[in-house]
Amino acid sequence: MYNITRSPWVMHYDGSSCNGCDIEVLACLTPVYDAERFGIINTGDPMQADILLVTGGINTQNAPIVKQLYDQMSDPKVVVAVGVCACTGGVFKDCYNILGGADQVIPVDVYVPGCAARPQAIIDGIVKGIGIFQERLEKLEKAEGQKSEEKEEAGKEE
Amino acid sequence: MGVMTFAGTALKNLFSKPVTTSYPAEPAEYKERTRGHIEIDIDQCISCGMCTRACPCGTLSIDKIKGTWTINRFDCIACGFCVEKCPKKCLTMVAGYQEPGGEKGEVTYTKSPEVLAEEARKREEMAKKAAEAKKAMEAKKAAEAAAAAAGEKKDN
Amino acid sequence: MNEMTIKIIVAVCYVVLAPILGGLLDGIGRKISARMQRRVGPPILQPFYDLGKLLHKDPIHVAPSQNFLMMSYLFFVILTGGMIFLGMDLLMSMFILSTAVMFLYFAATVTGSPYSTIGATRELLQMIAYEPCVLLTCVGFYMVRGSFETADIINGDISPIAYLPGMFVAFIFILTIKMRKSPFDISTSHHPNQEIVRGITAEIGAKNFAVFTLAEWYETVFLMGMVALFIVNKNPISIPVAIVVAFLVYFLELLIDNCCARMKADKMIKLSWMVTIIAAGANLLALVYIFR
Amino acid sequence: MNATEGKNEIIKITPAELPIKAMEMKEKGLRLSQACAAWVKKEERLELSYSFVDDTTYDIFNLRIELSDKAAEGETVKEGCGRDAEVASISGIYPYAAFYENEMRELFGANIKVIDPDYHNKLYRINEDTPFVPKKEGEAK
Amino acid sequence: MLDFAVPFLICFPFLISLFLLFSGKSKIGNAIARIGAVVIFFTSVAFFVARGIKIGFSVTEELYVNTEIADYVILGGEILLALVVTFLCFKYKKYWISLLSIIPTAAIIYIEETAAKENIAHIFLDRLAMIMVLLVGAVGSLIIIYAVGYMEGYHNHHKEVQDRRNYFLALLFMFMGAMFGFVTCASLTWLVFFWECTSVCSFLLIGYTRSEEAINNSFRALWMNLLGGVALVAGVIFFHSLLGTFSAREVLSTIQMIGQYSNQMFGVALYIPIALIAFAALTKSAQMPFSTWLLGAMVAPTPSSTLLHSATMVKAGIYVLIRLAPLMKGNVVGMFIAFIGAFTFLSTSFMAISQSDAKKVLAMSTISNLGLMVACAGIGTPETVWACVFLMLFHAVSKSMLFQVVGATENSLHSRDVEDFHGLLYTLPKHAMFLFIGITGMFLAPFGMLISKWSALKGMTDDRHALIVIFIVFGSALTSFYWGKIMGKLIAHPHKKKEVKDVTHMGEYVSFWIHMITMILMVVFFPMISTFYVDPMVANVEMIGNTTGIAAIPQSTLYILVGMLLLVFLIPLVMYFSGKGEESTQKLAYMGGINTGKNNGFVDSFGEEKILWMSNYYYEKMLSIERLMKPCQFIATIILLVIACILGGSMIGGMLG
Amino acid sequence: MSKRSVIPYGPQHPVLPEPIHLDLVIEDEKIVEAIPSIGFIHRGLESLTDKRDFNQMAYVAERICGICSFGHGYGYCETVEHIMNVEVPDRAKYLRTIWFELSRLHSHLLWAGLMADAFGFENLFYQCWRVREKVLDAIELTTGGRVIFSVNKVGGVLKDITPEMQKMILETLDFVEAETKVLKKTFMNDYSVQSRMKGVGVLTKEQAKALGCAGPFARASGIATDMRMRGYAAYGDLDMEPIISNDGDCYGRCEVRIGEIFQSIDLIRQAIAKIPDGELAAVVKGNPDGEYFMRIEQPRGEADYYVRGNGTPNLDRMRVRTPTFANLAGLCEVLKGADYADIGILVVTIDPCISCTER
Ligand code: SF4
Ligand code: SF4
Ligand code: SF4
Ligand code: SF4
Ligand code: SF4
Ligand code: SF4
Ligand code: SF4
Ligand code: SF4
Repeated sequence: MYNITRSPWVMHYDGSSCNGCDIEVLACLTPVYDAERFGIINTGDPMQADILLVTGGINTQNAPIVKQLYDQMSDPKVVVAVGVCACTGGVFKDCYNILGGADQVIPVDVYVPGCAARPQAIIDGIVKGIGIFQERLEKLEKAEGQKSEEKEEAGKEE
Repeated sequence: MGVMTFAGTALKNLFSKPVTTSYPAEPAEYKERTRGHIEIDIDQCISCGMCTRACPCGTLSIDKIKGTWTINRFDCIACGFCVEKCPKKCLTMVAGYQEPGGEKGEVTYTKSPEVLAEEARKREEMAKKAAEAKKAMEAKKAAEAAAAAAGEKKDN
Repeated sequence: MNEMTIKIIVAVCYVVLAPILGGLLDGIGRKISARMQRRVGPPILQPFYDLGKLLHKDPIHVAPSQNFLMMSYLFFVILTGGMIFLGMDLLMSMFILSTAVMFLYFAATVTGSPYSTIGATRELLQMIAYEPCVLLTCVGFYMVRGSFETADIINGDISPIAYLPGMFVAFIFILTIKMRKSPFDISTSHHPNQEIVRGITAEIGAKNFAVFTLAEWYETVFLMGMVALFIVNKNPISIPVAIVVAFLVYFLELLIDNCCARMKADKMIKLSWMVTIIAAGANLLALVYIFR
Repeated sequence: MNATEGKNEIIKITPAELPIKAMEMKEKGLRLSQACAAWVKKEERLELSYSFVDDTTYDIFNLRIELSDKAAEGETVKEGCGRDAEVASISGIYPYAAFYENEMRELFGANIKVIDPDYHNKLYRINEDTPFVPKKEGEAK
Repeated sequence: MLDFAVPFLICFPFLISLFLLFSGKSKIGNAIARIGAVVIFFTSVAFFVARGIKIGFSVTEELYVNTEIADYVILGGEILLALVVTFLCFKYKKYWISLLSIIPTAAIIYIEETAAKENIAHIFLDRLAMIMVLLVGAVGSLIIIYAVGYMEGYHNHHKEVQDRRNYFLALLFMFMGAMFGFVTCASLTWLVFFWECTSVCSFLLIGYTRSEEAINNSFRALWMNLLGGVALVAGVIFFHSLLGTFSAREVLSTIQMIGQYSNQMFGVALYIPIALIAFAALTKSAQMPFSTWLLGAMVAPTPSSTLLHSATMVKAGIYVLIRLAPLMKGNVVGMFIAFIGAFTFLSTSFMAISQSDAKKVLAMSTISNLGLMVACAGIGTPETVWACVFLMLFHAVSKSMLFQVVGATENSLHSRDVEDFHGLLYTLPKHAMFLFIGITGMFLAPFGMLISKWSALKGMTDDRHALIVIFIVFGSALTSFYWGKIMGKLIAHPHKKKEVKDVTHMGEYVSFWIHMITMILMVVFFPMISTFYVDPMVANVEMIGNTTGIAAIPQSTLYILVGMLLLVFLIPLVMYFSGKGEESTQKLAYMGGINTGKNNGFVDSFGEEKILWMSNYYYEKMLSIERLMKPCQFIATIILLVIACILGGSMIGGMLG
Repeated sequence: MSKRSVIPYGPQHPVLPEPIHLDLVIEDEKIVEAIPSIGFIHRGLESLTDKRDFNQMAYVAERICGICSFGHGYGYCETVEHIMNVEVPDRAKYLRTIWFELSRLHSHLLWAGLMADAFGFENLFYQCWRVREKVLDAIELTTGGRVIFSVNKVGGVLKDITPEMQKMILETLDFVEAETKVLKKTFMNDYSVQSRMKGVGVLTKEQAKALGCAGPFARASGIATDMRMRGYAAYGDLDMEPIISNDGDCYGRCEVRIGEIFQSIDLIRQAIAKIPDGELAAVVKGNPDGEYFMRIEQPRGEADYYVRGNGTPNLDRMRVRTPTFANLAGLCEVLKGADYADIGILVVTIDPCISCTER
């Protein structure tokens, strides 16, 4: 099985966070934490992203956006919810315009708690996510292998 | 105005040591005051509920009877208000953040059996006392009633 | 061994080795950049990890024709480099390179999506900026050696750079555009935060992006080949010298990348045309009227 | 050194007076620093406040419009000061007031007319109507 | 048989044209025009092939030495043209223009009548003439076939224009006749006649709609072309006075004389008629500063612009310049002509960027490509002339196709704005394909324009024309931009799915297909065409006198080039078919997460759906024709004045010294 | 047809630190029209007053924005203190000032980095953020949080800055000052940087006035307004002058903010030198009843706070008007006629705080 864990490209979407977590996500990339050591690249484009980092909770306006961005990513993909807002809604969960954490609209694989989540925590979260990323790939390839086998068999029968 | 004014700095940087910390190979260092997560010395807790009421997120819950104190760490903003409010000072803010995880479960702390037993005993005692008091009260009432009835009878 | 077999061997070597070299250059570049930014940076093999991952992801597209357009793009970039390393016609290979770029352009515009279309248009603007210089460079080589064929160009007595210093300067300048480095990475960016998202590659993901990356590696190698062409002459010592110069140029590009803000398209065209006219044009005029 | 605390006044006006007062403020060269609404629970009153500030003296004057269907004891509701009274937009006088006004209308249901640009209650695009103000009938306590 | 082909080709179109003129509004005009066009098509092709087989391409023939009657007809024609022009000029109160017609006509008649009769050939066939015959015949007749269908649609949409389509077709035929005459005649007096004839025909075609704009533009075209005519006549008279002959052959052989007498008065004087005739060619080929007439010609219905741009009118100028090329090689006249050509190439490429009207883009690109050809011819070395010939061939075919397709698209789409071509691949797929291939032919591999450009650059470098090289490289970068952005438009995902009814006739499609196949065949057989036809033509006796023929481009190079280029054609196809079975998941286009699920709409700031609209870049404020044309014309005029001064000065100097 | 493109910009867009959306109409690469849309981060946190008491609201208030979190917490607390007539101890006032300026320092460095990123100068971005990390260390040392301070409460502050910590802060300041001087050279003098900032997004003094701009955005257009001059917290005891520039373009705004970095360093030094001993917080009794309008100078400009209490722990209204809200109109103005390539720069140039704008 090919090892794809060394190149996780992340895309960050700011749901309705207070910025605290956003800047900590950015801080991960800066010289002191340098996430690129692990091959992490911050890309703005869902087409090229492997890991979706969501900060902040989900509200009525951004729910379809988060969903769309997630759908645009190519499989296998992983979602990491950063900060308690993205996990549960955090302090804001009782606000009228907050539906809850990111898991309200997309399946979340890793929750990173903290308000704001510390850069180390975010790196840990991504690293956890990478493991899932690899599992996903294996599952995907297995499924594909089966499919092509079926096809071959179907071809033989004909 | 200059062209490539940054070249000197960039070249200097190239030959100086990177400032990158080697986390996670080396564990992170935390400052003394760092607000990481809440720890509880559960046996000190008197289940008064001050913390649950103080928490701006509604993260905490207690169960007086079972002697539990529950926190959802994926909901806690580590503000420290509960720590400030706890009358017994049994809550502390500790450095080091909560590990990320795939599930956002709650953590429940239960008081040790001795303490529980002690509390239960106290409660029982209290209950007994209350019951006794009640009994006494009832007895008194009954006595009064009886007296009254007697009085009435007398009156009649 | 006859000439044909040598050629075939060279061709195979080029096709196999160029991406390895290109990927390594990319990896080293990223490392050096990181160090210039006081970071540790990714492992040197990182570009290969990225490529592997991209190839293993589920292929995606926005418009189905993107897939074959991207493959064609890759093929033509390989062809361009191949022609140069096989000693064929320099000018024609540059024309084919433009054709290759057009395929990339089509792959981006066919989606009709906003950012990739803007990026694609900017790619054309970049072409306006660098093409005169590239063509003039070819003409310069021709003037010096009397042939467009790279096989003849490397067979001179004196390195072409002796005659073409201006062209060399101009070529280095537009190299920044070709290699998509700051300050002229306007059609797409290796750094994420850009106003057109990923520009021409905005709708290109997974396998197609791997194809794009590969094409870029080939392109890097063949651009470095062009740089080397300025140095190489009959004397075999010139070959290591050329390689060193190519590395120095690559390093210079990295340094420029790390010391400049991204400029706007109009500024890019103005500057690169100015440099082309002043450096390359003057060089050409000098060749014509002084060294006749 | 310089503690220019400045004046901090609240001036009560009726909706009809608003444009004139706003003009006065503009003529005095004041800047509209904010406009906001508040729902006063006890009195069931909607209050609109427009704050005008002086950037050299750091004074602040707050124009206050009170809108309520419930009159104080012994009084009737003033003409044009009902809960749904129309309030003219001052976006013609202070163009940047439009954002505040759109917000007040969307979140508090203030009946502000002719805002330019008008986001038609879709500035924040929330699901609830006027979340800050209890619905008319129902649990308006 | 073969002997009569040329007179037939010249006279037959004139006859058809006369017939059409007198057939009024009757419907048989269409049929006659179609038949006539088919006849011309096959005659010209058959003539070309048959002559090649029977006599061999390399033979140069001089025919019709005694042509007294024909001479009188021509004379009559010349007077007739002058009368027509004068009449129209007076009708539209442009009196002074008539002078440009009357004076040269009078002058040439006077000289002709007073000069001693000489026995010279009047028709003259060589490789160049033959290939021109083929080009005019084949492309021209296809245009006419196309025109018959087109005018039908045109008049259905444009009720405001009076329907005089038979008159229109008549003019087209007349034009063709004149072109045949022009490329085959060997007598300079005939040349003058046919020249004036094309000028007047184009003038009448441009004025077809009789709208005010059309009339103004037509008169602009007229005076510019007549000015060229004046220069031509002056040049002819000058030659006659120097050499005492009207024979084009004689004139061409003065090449040696220039060499012999280069230091003498006579040698210097020879430059002057060359310059005058080259100047005439510049006007015909719409070079700066005379480019505006060709732009103005756009007001006419598409077939006429097609005819003007692709195969005929403007190519007449190039034809003359190719003939003159050996005389211009390496001297000051050639230098300046080449310079003007290169300058035109660059400046009009700039202007083409700002255009969104498809026909205007085509027009600007025509002028700019002509500039390249002029530059090549002006330099006059074998390589550049070779390039010039190929540029001309490829340009004629691709441009003719492009014009026709744009016209057909306009009829279906009711717009010819490039912005409306967005996603044409999805609304009118066939048109989009033809346009795409046509544009590819203009600047991309594998088509010949690219190889020609290659050769042109090589030739220019060989001859050390540094400035011109610089102009060309900049211009060619711009060319890629304006074509590229149109191609992008064609294939882009559409903004809105709209239903468009394709009203294109069978006949039009036939014409498109023939063009396309011709283009592809020309690429495939490029090396052969080059070796067997163009190389000898460039290098051998016919043109340059007795210089020994060397192939302009080495054969092996050519084969490699064409092989490479064909790959460009094949690879995408291979990729396309090999990639078909592959599984790939379709995703929505990226719009910051708010597209409405259809790739062409997004949620706007007010929460509504908004349609995405992508437009090309035009840089109108910077590069519009209005802004750039005047200064460019000014510069070009200065260049012309400079050369006039140099020649005049050296002339005077020669006379004094 | 139209030679103008109509395209969406954002809400997800790598140049934008936060989601906003612009409907753009562009011609070539010139912006003809830009209509902003907000609300992607609207949470409605002001409505939490119904569910949280006024003490808890202090923690909610600082999460209005994770960057000027301190300012928001402070602004809210001071407004409530005004209503309740609480006299805050002097030491608390000084501590608040120090933290406020530390937060401005980190915010401005962050902005400088984002600006560098917006004009595509990656290395400069990294260097700004590297320096900023030092400031964050100082903040974490004293408050325990990197971006969310949680040291304010109604009545005063929760934590003290010990003399050792003061020393550490002073060391940090020396480091920041030295490094910023180096960065300033590139920001202010580099050709490529200047070509992106000079003359871009010009807002004249009159325009800035007419559009009600605030903060550095207004100061860069020559309006000398700085709420710190009102003398809240300990600012009344410290020496400062508003920093202004008359360019009115991106360059001017950059100049102002970089100037303010040095100004903050100076203010912290003054405060540390003058800090008195004393209590950290006053005792607060009862519930707020009344209303007050209060204005402070956030890193991004003037922020307005309005609190209305009704005698219960739950407030009637807590309202924040943030600087970005005031600057939106100015942003729309500078976007018109700008180059498409400059959008990122222009958006960042107002130092937007969408999170606090939408709350
Ligand atoms: S978790 Fe805390 S810091 Fe992060 S976004 Fe939510 S409130 Fe802000
Ligand atoms: S606050 Fe005091 S009185 Fe109230 S429940 Fe807790 S311990 Fe008992
Ligand atoms: S730290 Fe704050 S959020 Fe966490 S439990 Fe305590 S009061 Fe609640
Ligand atoms: S406030 Fe302290 S004692 Fe009371 S329940 Fe909470 S932890 Fe236990
Ligand atoms: S397609 Fe039809 S309508 Fe159009 S020109 Fe031809 S015949 Fe006319
Ligand atoms: S679209 Fe073209 S053909 Fe149709 S009416 Fe307009 S101009 Fe005439
Ligand atoms: S004003 Fe802006 S920066 Fe300041 S706290 Fe609010 S959101 Fe943050
Ligand atoms: S502008 Fe406000 S929300 Fe945006 S990053 Fe800055 S502080 Fe955060």
